[in-house]
Amino acid sequence: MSNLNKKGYYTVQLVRIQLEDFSIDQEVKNVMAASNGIGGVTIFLGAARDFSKGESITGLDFEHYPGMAEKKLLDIRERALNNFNIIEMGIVHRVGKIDIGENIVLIVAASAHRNDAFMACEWAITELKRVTPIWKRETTGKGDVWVSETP
Amino acid sequence: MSNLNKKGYYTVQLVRIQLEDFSIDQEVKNVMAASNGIGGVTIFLGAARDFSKGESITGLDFEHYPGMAEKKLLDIRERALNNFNIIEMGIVHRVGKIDIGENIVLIVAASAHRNDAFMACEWAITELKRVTPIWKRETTGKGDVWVSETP
Amino acid sequence: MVTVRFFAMLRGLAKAEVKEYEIGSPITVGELKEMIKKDFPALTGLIDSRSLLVSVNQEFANRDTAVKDGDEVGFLPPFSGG
Amino acid sequence: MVTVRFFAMLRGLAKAEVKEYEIGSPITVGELKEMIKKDFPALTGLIDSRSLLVSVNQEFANRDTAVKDGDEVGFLPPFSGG
Repeated sequence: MSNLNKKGYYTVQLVRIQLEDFSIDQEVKNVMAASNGIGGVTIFLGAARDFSKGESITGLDFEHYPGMAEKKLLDIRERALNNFNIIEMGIVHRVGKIDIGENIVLIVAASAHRNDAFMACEWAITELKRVTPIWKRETTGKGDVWVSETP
Repeated sequence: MSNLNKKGYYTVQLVRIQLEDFSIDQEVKNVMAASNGIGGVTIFLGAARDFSKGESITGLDFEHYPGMAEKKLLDIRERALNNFNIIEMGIVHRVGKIDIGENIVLIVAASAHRNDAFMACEWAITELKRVTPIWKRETTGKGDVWVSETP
Repeated sequence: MVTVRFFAMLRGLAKAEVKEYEIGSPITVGELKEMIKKDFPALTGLIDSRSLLVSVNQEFANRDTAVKDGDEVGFLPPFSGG
Repeated sequence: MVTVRFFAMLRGLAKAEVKEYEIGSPITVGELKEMIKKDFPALTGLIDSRSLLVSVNQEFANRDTAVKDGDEVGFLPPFSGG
């Protein structure tokens, strides 16, 4: 997967929605390729846990609005680069069926110093939950239920 | 590498100082083995950047106080588990020669919800820099110099 | 033609993923909502809820946003990604 | 015997990694510092600096901490890990 960046080079696509699992090491490597000046990388990994609001969960299934969801994630990266002192950011969100313990979402924020990376990473995952048209269905003892609110 | 945890089971050693590089995916997997209730994992990766205080750097060399440094890292994990609402924490710090762009240190903080993981991770890396007897020597145009202060 | 897309629980309640409307002149999102409530009474509660978001051509819209021929309108229940 | 260990830039300036002292009765960290300044004049500035930390048996110590036979004392310049 590649895209044309501002400088006109084909690069690995740092922002994606995909069915397959991802490797954190690989995503961090892709982000760090941006600069040798990166000293601090803050990463958030969202994983499928086995309970939600006291209810036991045996699996998850994610749906997204194709096109719009990708656009919102690209927009989060752009705004993070503009508003925080970071060098690069990667965002990967999985969709489809996800088992307990599996990876769901990854945010990688890279900067010269760690404070900026922490701030940008925390902002990005909060913003992702707020503006990205992605929906989660949980498999519980009562069947499959759409999660209508993010805690 | 294994150690005896509180419950008496042999487990992977989550806190280590080592010469070799580490895999973020593997360290996250080791931490997540603690519980299926982990939903948010915040990770800090410190990497070797090519400048420091305006000076160009071509390599790093880390030294530690064997025994005391490991004890301080184990103590940071204990205090993080006691003072933040997290489920598990892993800390790995490399020593010896490290090239530009390579991994230096990794903190993995896992919790049910992301806020706790962010707070514990940021606290742990700050505390690590404050209390762990590890020293960095930078290779610059002027030769090899010990870094006497953390920025 | 305006293409309305239903997502997640809305799709389940509507028993449809897409609904197309022929419109002569532009209408507002608010007017489109009324048309949909008539065609899909099961959606009434959610469509009237403050937590429902609407997109026009994949950008967030409000009640007064114009919808014209060729537009794609998304009915988006509360997000739960991340 | 008390084993004093020098680290990082202190080791370079002392041109030694370890120095052993025979002591009869317990002394304080402050007294040990004076002994070391006499034996390693190059360390004087760093040893008098507020940023130097001292450990006794791998725990942080202060000027008044007792040092007795068999103890290991670390002279620790400012840390730069992480």
